[in-house]
This record gives sequence, C-alpha cells and structure tokens, in this order.
Amino acid sequence: MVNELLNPIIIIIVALATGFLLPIVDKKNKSFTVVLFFMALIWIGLIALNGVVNFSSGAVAVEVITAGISPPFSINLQFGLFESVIILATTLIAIMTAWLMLDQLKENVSTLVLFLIWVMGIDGMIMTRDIFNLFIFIEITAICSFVLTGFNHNSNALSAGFKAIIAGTLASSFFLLGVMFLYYQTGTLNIDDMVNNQSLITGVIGHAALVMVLTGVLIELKPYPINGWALDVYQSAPSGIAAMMSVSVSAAYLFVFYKLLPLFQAWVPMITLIAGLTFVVSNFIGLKQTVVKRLLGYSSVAQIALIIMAITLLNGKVSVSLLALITGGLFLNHLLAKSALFWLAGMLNKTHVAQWTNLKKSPVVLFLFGCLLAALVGLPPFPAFWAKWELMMQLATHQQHGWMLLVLLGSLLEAVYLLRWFSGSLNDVKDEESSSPIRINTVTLWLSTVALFVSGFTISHLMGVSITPLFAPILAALFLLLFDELTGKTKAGITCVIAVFYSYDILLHLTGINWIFGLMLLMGSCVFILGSMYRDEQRRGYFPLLLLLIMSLGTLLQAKTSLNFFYGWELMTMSSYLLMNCGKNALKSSFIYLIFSMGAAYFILFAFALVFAQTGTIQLDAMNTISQYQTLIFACFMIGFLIKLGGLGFHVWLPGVYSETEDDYTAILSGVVSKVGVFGLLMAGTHLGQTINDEMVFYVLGWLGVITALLGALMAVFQEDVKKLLAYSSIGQMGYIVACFALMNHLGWVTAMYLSVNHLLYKGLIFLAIAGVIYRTQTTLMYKMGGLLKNMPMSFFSALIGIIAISGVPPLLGFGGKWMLYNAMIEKGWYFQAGMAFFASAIAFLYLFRFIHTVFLGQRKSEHKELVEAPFSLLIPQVLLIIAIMVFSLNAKWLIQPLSDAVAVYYPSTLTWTGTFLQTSQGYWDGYLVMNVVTGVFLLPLIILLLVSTTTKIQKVKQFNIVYAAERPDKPETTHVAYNFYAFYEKALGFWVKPRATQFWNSVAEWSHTMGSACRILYTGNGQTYASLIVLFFVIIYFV
Amino acid sequence: MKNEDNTFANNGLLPEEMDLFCNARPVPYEPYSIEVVEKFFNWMRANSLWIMAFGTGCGAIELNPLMTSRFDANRYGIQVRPTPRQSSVFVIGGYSSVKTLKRIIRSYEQMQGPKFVLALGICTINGGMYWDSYNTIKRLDHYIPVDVYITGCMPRPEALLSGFFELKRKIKAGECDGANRYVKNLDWYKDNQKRVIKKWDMPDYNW
Amino acid sequence: MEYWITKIAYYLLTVSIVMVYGLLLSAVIAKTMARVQGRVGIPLYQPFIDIMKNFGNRTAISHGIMFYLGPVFRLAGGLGTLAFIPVIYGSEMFSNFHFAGDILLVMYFIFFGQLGMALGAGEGGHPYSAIGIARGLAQMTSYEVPFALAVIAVVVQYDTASISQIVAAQQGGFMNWTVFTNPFAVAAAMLAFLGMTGYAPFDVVMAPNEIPIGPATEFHSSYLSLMQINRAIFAGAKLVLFMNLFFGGAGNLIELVAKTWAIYMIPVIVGVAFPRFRVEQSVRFFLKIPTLIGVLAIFYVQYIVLK
Amino acid sequence: MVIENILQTPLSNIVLITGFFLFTIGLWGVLTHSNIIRMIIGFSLISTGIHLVMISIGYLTNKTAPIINDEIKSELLTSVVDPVPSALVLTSIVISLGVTAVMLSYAIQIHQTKKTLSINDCSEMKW
Amino acid sequence: MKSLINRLTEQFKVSLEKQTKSDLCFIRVNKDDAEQLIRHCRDHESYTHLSFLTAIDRIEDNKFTLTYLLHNYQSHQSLGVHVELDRENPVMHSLHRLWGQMATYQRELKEIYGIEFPGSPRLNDEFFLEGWDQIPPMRKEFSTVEFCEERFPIREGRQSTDAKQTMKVEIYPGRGE
Repeated sequence: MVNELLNPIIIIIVALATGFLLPIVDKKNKSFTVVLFFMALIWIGLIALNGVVNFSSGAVAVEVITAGISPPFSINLQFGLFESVIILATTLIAIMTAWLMLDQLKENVSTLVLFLIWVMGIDGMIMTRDIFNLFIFIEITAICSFVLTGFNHNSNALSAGFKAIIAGTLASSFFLLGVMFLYYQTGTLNIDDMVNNQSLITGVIGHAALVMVLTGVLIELKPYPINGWALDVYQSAPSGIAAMMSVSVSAAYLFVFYKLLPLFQAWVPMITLIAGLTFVVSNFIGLKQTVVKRLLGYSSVAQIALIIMAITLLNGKVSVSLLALITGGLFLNHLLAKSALFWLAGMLNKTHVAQWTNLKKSPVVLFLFGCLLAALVGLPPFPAFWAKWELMMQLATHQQHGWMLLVLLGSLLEAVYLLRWFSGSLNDVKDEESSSPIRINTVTLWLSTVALFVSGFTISHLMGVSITPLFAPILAALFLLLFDELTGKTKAGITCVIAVFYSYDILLHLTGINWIFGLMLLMGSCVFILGSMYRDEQRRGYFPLLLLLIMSLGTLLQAKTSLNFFYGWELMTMSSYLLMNCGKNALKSSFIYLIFSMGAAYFILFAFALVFAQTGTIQLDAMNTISQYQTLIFACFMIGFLIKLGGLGFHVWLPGVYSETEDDYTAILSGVVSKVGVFGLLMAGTHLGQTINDEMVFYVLGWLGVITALLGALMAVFQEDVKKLLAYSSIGQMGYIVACFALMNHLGWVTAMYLSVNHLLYKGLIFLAIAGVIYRTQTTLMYKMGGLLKNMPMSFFSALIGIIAISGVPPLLGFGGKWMLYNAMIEKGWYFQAGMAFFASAIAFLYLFRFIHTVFLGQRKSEHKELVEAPFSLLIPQVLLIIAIMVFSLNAKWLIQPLSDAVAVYYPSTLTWTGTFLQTSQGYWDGYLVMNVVTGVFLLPLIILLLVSTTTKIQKVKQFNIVYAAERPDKPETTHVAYNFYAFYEKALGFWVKPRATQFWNSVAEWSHTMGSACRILYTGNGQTYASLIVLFFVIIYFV
Repeated sequence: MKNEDNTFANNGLLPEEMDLFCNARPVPYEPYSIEVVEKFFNWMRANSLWIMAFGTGCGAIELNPLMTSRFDANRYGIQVRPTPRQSSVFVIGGYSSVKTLKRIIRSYEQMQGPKFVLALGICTINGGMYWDSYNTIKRLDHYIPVDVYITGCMPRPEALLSGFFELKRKIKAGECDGANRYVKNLDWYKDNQKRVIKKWDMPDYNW
Repeated sequence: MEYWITKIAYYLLTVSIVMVYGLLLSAVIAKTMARVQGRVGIPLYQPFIDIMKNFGNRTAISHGIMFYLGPVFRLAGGLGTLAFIPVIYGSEMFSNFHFAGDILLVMYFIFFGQLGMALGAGEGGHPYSAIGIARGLAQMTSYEVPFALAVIAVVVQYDTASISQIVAAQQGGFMNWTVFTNPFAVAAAMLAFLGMTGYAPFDVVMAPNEIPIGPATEFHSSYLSLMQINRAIFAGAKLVLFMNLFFGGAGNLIELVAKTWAIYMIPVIVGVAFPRFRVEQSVRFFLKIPTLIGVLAIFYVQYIVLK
Repeated sequence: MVIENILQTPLSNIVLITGFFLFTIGLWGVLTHSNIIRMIIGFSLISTGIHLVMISIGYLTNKTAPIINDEIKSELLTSVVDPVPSALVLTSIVISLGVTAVMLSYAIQIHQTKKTLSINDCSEMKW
Repeated sequence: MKSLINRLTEQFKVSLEKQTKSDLCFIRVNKDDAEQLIRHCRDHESYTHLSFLTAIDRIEDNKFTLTYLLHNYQSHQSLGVHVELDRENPVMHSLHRLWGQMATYQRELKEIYGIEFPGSPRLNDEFFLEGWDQIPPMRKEFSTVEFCEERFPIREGRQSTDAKQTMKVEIYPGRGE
C-alpha cells in the first residue's frame, strides 16, 4: 500500500486531483485549502525522497507506463536517481517558496491550483520519456509560469509576462513542429527510441526538425541573446515565482536538455559556444546591473549556461557519476543559493543594489547573505567550489584550455558583481530607513544555508577528500562565534590559546620548509593576537574570523594535495577579506583585494588543473613529473602568488587595505598573510623548479622582484599616511623576496626565507608600534604627529629597532638579509639586479627616516602633550619581537642554519659555517663579531662624551628652544617638517611612480563595464525584438 | 618674574606655550679648577673665534671684507658659523633698533659659553647719529655684556681686526667673563631689556 | 684574549693615526683653498684647536636622549666603518677587524652613523636639521647607485667581496690596479665620491647660506667635537676604502698618505670650481652619466676582463 | 499549367504548404504588428498552421481511416492513415486554446493597467 | 596734462593744486570723491600704477594731507591726488580694493600717524614697530628727544654739534657766507 502511494505516477495524480479538489474545498473552509495544498506538495516531496533513498542504495530506475501499452505507443515516465533527486530539490524549493508566498497565494484559490499544477508540470517534464508528452508538460509549465508571473497585476510583471508568452509560444511552436517532423521520420515519440533510431533522421527535414526542437529547448534555457524576456520576468515577477523560475523550471529544462542531448550530437560544439558566450556575456552585463533581482537573473542565466557548458564539454568524456558530481554540485549550489537570494530580495524589498546597506546591524541576515553569496561565487566549503574544481580538472584533462579560461573569466566577473553587492551591504549609511535592524523570517534561509553546508560536505565526501583538516577551521570559527557575547579581551585570550594549541599540533606534523613557515606564520599570528587585547571593544566577529584565518593557514601548510592547498588558499583569502571589513572604511580597498585575490586564485586553479591533466592526481608531490607547459604553469602560479604578495602591477590593492584595516590586523596582514604568498612561491618552486629548463621565466621574475623593490620603496617615500608608507614598504620588501626566490639556488632561497622571517619580525614590530601611536593620536597622517618620543619611548624604541633592522644597517639582522641577497645575486651573475636592489635599499632610508622623524621626533603637537605610552598588551608582543630580533642578530646561525638545512633538500648548500663565521663563494660575515665591534665603537665615543660632560653644565631644554633664525617658533604645527617631506625627491624621480598600475586596472574595470553595456544593447525591452532575435537565432542555427 | 623654585615665570608667553619653552635659570660656570688647563683652553678660545653670522646693523657690511683675501681673518682662527649654538663671538654691527635688540638678546642667549661680544661702531656706545631716534637703543651694555667696543662710523676692517686682537688679548688674560656677568646680573639686564622691549612674547631666557 | 687586546690596541692606534691624518688633511685642504684665493689661510693646527675649544665649552644644552646620542652614533659610524677596512695591505697592525665582514658590511655600515645622526638631529626639533637630513639622504640614494655598481664590478672582477683579497689581487705593479684594469668602475666610483664628500656641487646638505648648516644646526660644544672627529675619521676611512678598492691599496704609511691625498684632491678641485646643485639636480645627475658608467663597468668586467 | 500542377499534387502536400503558409503569415503578423491583439491573432495563425502541418504529416494519400480492431490483419496496418498525429493535434489545439486564453487575459490586464495595447509600451524594463 | 585735468574737472569736483613738472601734477579732491576719482584714473586714464601713498602732518592747519601718487606707464606721467583729513579724527576710506598693495601703505599710515582706514585688511597688525605704546611716532606732537631720555639710558659725555656750523667752520672753512 505504501509503495502504491509512493508510485511516481501518483505525483501527477495527486497534483491533478488536489487541483480539482481545492476550489471545492475552498468554498467550505479556507484554512483547510492551505493544508490540503501543502499536503499535496509534501506528498510529492515524500515520493521523491523515497525515490532518492531507494535509488541511491542501488535500486533500478522505475519505468512507469500508462494506458497499458508499451512504448512507443504509450506515454511512459522514468523515475530514477537523477529524476528523484531533481524532483526532491525542486519540490523542496516549491514548498519553501509556497510557504513564504502563502499570503499572496492563498488570496485566490486558483493561484494555489496553478502553483500545484506548475509543480506537477515541472515534475512531469523531468520524468516523461515521451517527447510529445514532454511538449504538453512544457506547455503546462509555461502557461502556469505566465499566469503566475503576472498574477499580482503589477504593470512591469505584465509586460514581462507578455514578453515571456511571446518567447514561450514561439519556443513551443518550434518544438512542436520539430517533434512532428521527428515523428514523421522516426515513427516514434519515445525519446529513447528516437535516440536509438537516430539514423532515420536525415535530410533537410531531419535537420530542420532537430534544429527546431533544439531551438525550442534552448530558448527556455535562456541563452544570450534570446533571454531578454527571461530577465524581465526575473526582475518583475514576485520573488518566489522568480526563484522557482530560476531554479526549479531551469532544473526541469536542464534535465530535458540532458535527455535530448543524444539527438544533438552534431550541435554540441555550437551549444557549447552559445553557452560559453552566454556565461561570459551575462556576467559582463551583470557588472552594469543595479537592480537586485535582475542581477540575480543575470547570475542565473550565467549559472545555467555554465552547467550546459559542463554537460556539453564533458558528456561522454567522463563517467556519468563524475558528470553528475560536477553538474549536480553546480546545480545544487545554484538551486539553494539562488532561490534563497531571491527570497531574501523579496523579503527585504530593496530593489536596488545601492539600497543594500547597513546589514552589519543585522548580523544574522548578514551571515546568511554572505554564505549564500559565497556559495554562488564558488568559495569553499560550498558545493560550487568542489564542482568548479572538478570541472577545471576534467576540462584540463581533456585539453579544453580555451574553455577553462572562459569559465574562469566568467566566474571572476560574476564574483565581481556579487561581491560588490556584498561589500556594499556592509556599508554604514546614516539614514533612518535602512539603519534599523531587519526583522524577517529567516527560517528558509537558514535551511538553504545549512543545506549548502551539508551538500558541500557531502560532495567533498563523494570526491574522496579527507574532511577533518578542511572543515576543522570552519567548525572552530563557528564554535568561537557562539561566544561572541564575551568581551574582546577574553575572546582574544581564547583565540590565542586555541591558536597556540592548534599551532603546536600542526607543527608536529610538518617538516622542512613547511615547518619553518608553520613556525613563522602560526607563532607570528599568536604573538600578534596578544596585541589584539589592547582594545576594549567587543569586536564582534573579529576573533572567530581570526581563528579561521590562522587555521586556514594551518590547512595550507599541511596540504599534501593541490585541492587542500587551494581550499586553504581560498579560505584564507575569504577570512582575511572579512577581517579587513572589521575596519572602519576598508570596504572599497578590501573589495579590490578580494577581486584581485579571486583572480589570483583562478590563476592558481588554472595551473593546478594543467598539472592535474598531466599527472592525473592531485598529490602535490607528483607535480615534478610534468613534462609540458611547465613554464606556463609556473607563470600562472607566479602571477597568482604575486598578486597575494602585492607584486608590481598587482599591488594596487595593498596600500588601501593596509591603511584602512584595524591597526593590529594590519600587523598580521603584513607580517603573516603576505608570507603565505612566499610560501606559495616556494611550494611552486620546490615542486616545479626542477622541471623548468627555460631560465627566462626566473630571469623575468627576478627583474620583476627588484623593480618591485625599487618602486615600492620609492612609493613609500611619498606617502603622508603612515600605514600607507609601511604598506608600500612591505611591497618593496616582498620585491626582494621574490627576486631572491627567482634565483633558484640554495643561497637565493635561504635568503628569501630569511627575509620573510625578518620581515615578519620587524614589519610586525613596526606595525604594532604604530598601532599604539594611532590608538593614542587617533590619526594615521604623519604630519599630524611628531615629537612622540617623549610620550611613548617604548614605542619609539620598537620603531627604532624596526627601522634599523629594515634598513639593513649592521649589526641587526636586517644586514644579514641584505648581505645574503647581494651574495646570492652576484653568485648567480645578476649584477644589475643587485645594483638595483642596492638602490632600493638606499631609498628605504628615505622613508624610514621620514617615518621615525615625523612621528617620533621633531616638534610635538600641543594636543599630544598628555598622551601616554601605548597599551601594555601592545607592548608585550613588541618586546617578544625585539627579543627575537636581538637573538637572531647576535647569532644569525640559529636562524640561517635551519633555513639552510630545509633548502638543502632541494639544492646543495653553498654556505659554510665556522663558528659564527659565515662564508659564501664571494663574501664572509661574522655577525657575532660585528655586533661586538659595533658595541665597542659605540661605547668609545659615548664614554668620551660622558667624561667631557662631567665638566660641562648641560641644560635639558624643551622643544621650542631651538635656533630659529633669531626668531621664536610660532606653533609646533608650523615648525615640524613633515608634510610633503621629500618634495624635491618627487621632483627628481616622482615621474617613476605615477600611478600607472592603478590607471591600468581602472581602465580594465572601465573596459569591462563598457563591454557590459555594449552587450546589453540587444536588450531593447521590446517583445517583438526578442521575437525577431529568436527567429534569427533559429535561422542561424539552421544554417551553421 | 620668578617662580618659587627659582625658575622663570615666563609671563610673556601664552598659557598653552608655557610647556614649549624651558624656564630654567642659567647658572654661571666656573673656570677649570686647574689654572694651567684654564689658560690652555683660554688660549684655544682665543685662537678659535667663531663669529655668529648675524648682521645686526649696517656694520655687518664690514664683516664681509674681513674674510676676503685682503684682510683674511681666517688666518687668526676667525671664521663664521651660521648658528649661534656653535659660535663664540657675537659682533654687533652698529646701531640696533629695539626690534633688532630683541633678536640680539635671543641669539646671544642661545650661544654657549664662554661667549664674547664685540660691539662695532659708535651707535653701540652712545647711540651715535641716532641719539634722538625713538627706535634705537643708546647703550648696548645695558642689555648685553660687551667685551670690546670698536668705535667709528663705520670702523674699517683694520679697526675690526684690531678689535679682535684686543678681544684675543682679553680672552687669554682671562678677562672676558661677559657670559658669567650676564648670568649673575641677569635680573638687571632683564629689567633693562623689558623696559625697552614692550612686546615680550618670548620666554625670559632663551635657552 | 691576549689576541683581542692586541687587536683593540692596534685598532686604537689606527684610529688615532687616521684621525690626525684626517684633521691635517682638512687643514691642508683649507690652506690650499686659501692659497688659491690668495689668502694665507688657517694654520695647520687650526682643526685641532677648534675641536679642543668645543670640548672646552662650559655650557651645553640637550634636547633629549637621542639628541645626546646622535653624535655618538655618528662617531661610532665612522669608527666602525674604519674598523672593518684593512688600512695597510699585509700589515697585521693596520688590518683592523676586517675579518668580521666584507665590502658589503662596510657599505652598509656607512649608513649607521648617518642614521644615528639623523635621529639625533631629528630630536633636536629644528626644521633645518630635518630638511638637511632629507636632502642628504636623498642625495645619498642617488650616489650610492654608481658606487654600488662599481663595487659590484670590482667584486665580480676579483671574484671576492673581501677587501683584503681585492687589495691582494691588485698587487704587483700599478698596471694591476683597478683604475687601470677597469677604468669605468673607478670613474663611476669617483663620481660617486664627489657626492659622498659633500663638497660643491653636492653641498646642498649643509648649504650654509640656506639652511644654516643642515643637520648639525643644533649641535655644539662636545657634540660638535665628536662630529668633527668623525668627519676626519670618516673621511679617512672612505679614502682608505677607495684606495683599497680602486688604487691598489697601500703597502706602507707613506703610500697611504700619497694615495689618499691624491684621491682627496679630486673632490676638492671639483669643489672649488663648481657652484651648488639643487637636490633634484644632483639626484638626476648621479642617475644619469655616473650610473651609465657603472653599467659599462659591469659590462666591461663581464665581457672583456673576464673573457 | 500551375493549376494543373497543384491539382496533381497530393492533398497532404497542399495541406502542408497551406500550413506553412499560415505559419509564416502568423509569424509575419507577430513580428510586424505592435498591437497585442494582432499579435495574438498571429500566434493563433501560427498554431493553426502547425496543426495543419501535423495533420498533413499523418495523412497518406489513398489510405483509409485508421479504425483498427483485432479483425484487421496486420498487413492492413500499412494501408491506413497514421492516427497518432490526428490524436496529437487534438491535444495541441487544446493547448493552443489555453495559451490564447492566457494571452487574451494578459491583453485585458495590460489594457487595464497601462491603457494601451501596443507592445512598444511594454518596454519599460530592458537592461 | 592740461587736458587730463580738464577732463577730470568736468566729471569731478577737483582743483588743480600745482604742476611741478611737465609730467607731474597734483590735484586736490574731497575725501568722499577720492575713491571715484582714483578709480576713474586707473580704469579710464591709464594711471594703472600706484607709486605710493603717504601722509603729511600739517599740524599748523590741524590737517593731514594724504598723497596718492599714480603713474601712467603709457605717457610716463604721474598724478598726485591730495586728500585732506581732519587731524583730530583722521579717517579715510580704504582703497585696498583698487590696488592690493594699498593695504600695506594704509597699515603703515595707521601705525605711524594713526590714520584710520576702516575695512582695510590687517590694518591693526604691527607694521615695523613692536609693542609701541605711545602716540604714533611720526605725529609732530610726539617728541622723540623726550621719549628717548625717558626710555633709553643715555651714556654720559656725549657731545652734539650743530651740523651747519660744523660744516662751515670745520669741514669747509672759508666757503659760503
């Protein structure tokens, strides 16, 4: 009996029967109508669920035959795993949509009926194997869609609905004509029979028939340029209906397309082309879009096109289960995220993207919104991430490089407009309308989000990924999120403790370079978190994200497979982006960061895919067996990691981000996160370095590195904002590291790692010191500071140690880095690079002096008279870092030896130690002795001065007791030399650092938007134009 | 004028400027306790006269030829330093208006002891041709201690040189303690200064 | 231990000699310039008197701890730079601590004093100090480029960065000196030397008529003495460095005096003949011709000397 | 001559050609007339044309009506007209009726809300 | 010059005071008409340059006479405009809008004569005196000798001779009467 009730044919019967019953019941009892309606839907859902359970455990697909005759003479339905899954998903979406829209739907019982019949039509389309029957279900679905689109008599919706009718009717006309001709030639209406008798479809008639059917199906799949009507519908239809159209109806059509695909083998390249075009063009147009639902519409169109591409490109080439994994992952992701976003858009009732602001006030909504968008963009751990990864791997395996680029380009564009939307929603705008917290029913959104997490989990499980390291960071962050009510300091403490334990655990499992980076990054983060305790605010969300960041670094370091690496990379990108937005007005710059990071990630993904194509495995260790495209792969990695490092040309995100984010987080960004790029470089280098015979790529990289160093330093010279100055300085320092890495020999790599450690120590130190200063002075502009040495001697001392170390002046450890740098470069024969590096390091003096002078020396402002030393908790990490710097300065061997050993695995060591005496092929250096000599020569004059001073009366004077050309200084502001400090240098060399990169990227952005507007010219909004386009489309397909 | 802890009250300053200037009172320095040492240093002071490059009046024009080939004061260890911190000789170049006097005092106080003043021209002695000018001081030694006067209007560089020789002689003899005199009689000097300088918008002693 | 005490004693001896020599050198230069101008000029002992007089000043002021330490840093820079350069080839007595590091160490240690001085002057709070340092640093960035290229050329040529080995490689006749084996490198380095010494046309750092005397505006008394001593030692150290790198080093004190004298005359002669460059002019100057010569030097080493 | 040729062509072909002709006229109407009612008429013509085409596909010249029962031998099956298209046409007519009804109701609604029947006035959304 | 004066008298209430040279003459005008006249000269008669503004203390007439000296660069002629002010209440309209540098002259006159120019920028800032606490020093009733004796300590023993006498007797004996 139960089995009978769960027979798939019941789906149709239930729907029809309830459809008849509803108006009758409605006369008696309104509320029972609703109950009945939902019971019907739930029944359908249960049937599907039963199917899923049965078929996934291996049951054979059910063939339902009507009218007692066998096909082809009867209608038959097929109900297998795919069908049941899709029906289940669409039905669930339908139930939730109906629940959300209940108020509107139940006003008129006929809408309820229509909705039910609509669901039935969708399910019928999915199940039927008879092509004419398919036509009928298509028509049922279409008519219901038309009516439901315009059921609230909204003027826009009516226009859109009529356009949809024009397109839909044309589509079905083509479809019907095609079906009849196919029947004429094959004598059957059963799809399977037709596929089996494909040879019968010949001649002009056969060709025309297939083209007609194809056109009919494609129109409903909304490819560019015949989708103008659909976008209008998405924009104007009630949100729930739009959601259903976008996901459920599309699901049905996709499945129909998949069913009919065997008939269109000859058109597969063209369909791919159309889908590819649609994917890219829709995303280009999406860039220009400001209406939320239409934006989602473009995204929908693009996603469907992506799935079509996946199907057409991989169908028959990969196993069905893999194809199902890819398309299923993509589709499930689209289904859950897109429908939920449509609902959200409907509930919030904010038409334009610009109205989406102040979401920070409603953290729950923001969290859900962020998860949904992240899912759409394809960030981990959501299904699309895994699906896209697998798609890339498979495309690469089948040499579809062009398509890979297309997919990545489209994805990047989509990421741009979706994340821009997200970024805008974080904006704090002062206006009454949007500043109150949002009160909406988030149950359905929660369900979708949880479903996304679960499905992401499931898919990764299906892909055979070991889950614990991947999901641990997210779980830990979610766990910490539970304690978000605690005070900031407590949370910092908890985070620090967890991070220390986690680091300890991770470090036990790491070796070699990974271990060193692990120690550096994780321990560095722990030290910096200590600094985070200086603030009294609660800092909601900051610490969970920080933990996520740290643990994602752990994931990255532990990665044995490229998938794990990429996963960790993406997670790190995402968490660091979100952390940036804990700052006050970092939105714009952090958005740029995010976009560049997405671009970087896609480059890396592309490279991993190319590797996978050759090795067939995602093990990182297998990378060195590749035999072709080595240079290309390496270059892609380089670009990806250089973006993260802020290499020249890709650095435009960096200064803004560094200057706008929270001050203690900037230390982490500069000290830790930028090192991840270095780690990436070394990862690529260790695995690929040996395979590349062409030195050119390293040569280019080396030059890029030193030019970055030079221009980064030069840019830093001209900054007024202290954090921007340090940011450009970081760019310059990264330049040295890249150049050293590019040397591809032992000394070069040791230097690169040594410089990384150094940079972590001294730049972290300076950023922490300056964090205290900013905290006290409440400004980041250097010319508003000055003379703070008297108030904050400890911060000054930190900054002093930091700048001595950065500048490379002996005896501190910075010199070791510089010394090894030149030795390595001269050893390699890169003389001019060495010269340029020297120039860069000389320029570093300019900005370092400017920094320390304008902030700590010179004239103190009167309003800073009362300032006190930075908070104690900021000083502790500084002391730790100073101790580390001093220890490593005194005995460089303790630092260089492990680095050298780690690199010695890949290249033979060229460093020889005799005690503390270090020797390379050219030079030598004894850090310990140098330290002693310097101490000696420092003490000598000091003693002289002290002795002489005993006979002299020394008067301690105040800041205005200066020789001022016989005048007295007027104000500290006008006496302190700070603003435009290096005006003359700008006159001499400023033309080197015109913001060309910014201009370039601006023009890229401009060009993309122009591209978007050019593409959307075809959308005139006129139904007849759309009809003409459809006819033209048909003609073109016919003749191509 | 005085605070309880023997510092200056600095009444001329605005309240918010008080913290920007040092208000300590200078104290006189003692000669080296060993006489030979003192003599030795005096000899060196005499042979290393660093002039403060501040032309306070028309007489400054006579300083330029002093350094040229014709007179070559350089050979006597005389050279010009552009900052009062490093100079030891202040050559007052003739008449000094009240406005200039203020700058002279400021620069003089910024010089480090031992320091010497060479007053040039009749105007520094009794006002000279500006005897009835409402804007020119008549006696320089009422405002800062003067070691050597060179009279004339204008005295020629030769006269200047001979003035320097006199200064050297006095230094070697240990007679030039103008800086100490100034410090010891500071209140008298300050009274005189404040009597003519009505806009006293600086600390009482310019360190 | 005994070894180190001897080392230190030798070092102090070297320092004294170089200091006396440096001061005499400056006096002689001043005297020479005076003679050129038709004057008698200062007595040769004048610099000593000036220094002692400043030590003998009875009052001083201090703006703070960094101000106090600034001249100490400055002199430490000079002393340290000298400490890492072997002064006389083959002499144990005048070899200093050159085994602690190579030419790169010396090149970077030159910055030590400048940095410390900059900090001291910065705390002085005088605007001209800051301007002077900014100018000095700016000019330094540019003249270091040809100098660095020249040094790299030398290091490549002799395949060592050790100063004593560079000197050793130049022994055996004056034709082995770098100035003859690689004239481009020496030309570039000597042009850079003009900037390093701070004579006209590159004296905008001090610019006495413009920003009294730049960084040192607030320094006086003993501070000034230390700086004057450093000026002598530092100049001596730089001369010795140039002599070692480019002019075959010195085998004895007389050779040392003769060579350094000759080297020092170059900026002096240029200095009396030229007016002053603005900062941006000098920055651009060094980045044009001298840098080009430096590039040529490296090409010359790579493709002619080593082939 | 022409008439003769036409007369000689089988009936199904005439129907087929007529069907396509109607289809084309309908399409022409849809694409050229901006009045919604006229467009609806165009769509009706299109569907009528399609129905004619469907019938013509099933019709075989000189074949009998497809009334099949067990007594008719299987070889006779080749001598009857294909019944399936005719059956399908019925369904199709019903559906096109439904679509037309929806369209007309849309026309009414559009007229009520916008006071116009021109498709050109329905282009307020485009990009 | 004549024609200029004629043209001016047609339009303004001016009177020719004297023509000292062929290219320099002085006219007198009421204080209230001065601005209009000078503006006219600047805009229509090409007297585009303000050479100076100064004042003469005519204590005997109880008046100040302001002199605006204008210069015409085309004809190289100068025109002096005299304006008389009451000495008890010396107030003149500020003409700083005609020439920017006028404000400086006015500042000077304010400091040394005490003439008011309402509306002139920075009028009350110190010009070259610092902390002056007496009546304006260039007014004739201000006695510098008395002031000096009171303010500045004077060294004893200074002798003063009559310059005219000295010239006659000591420097150029036998010349002149």
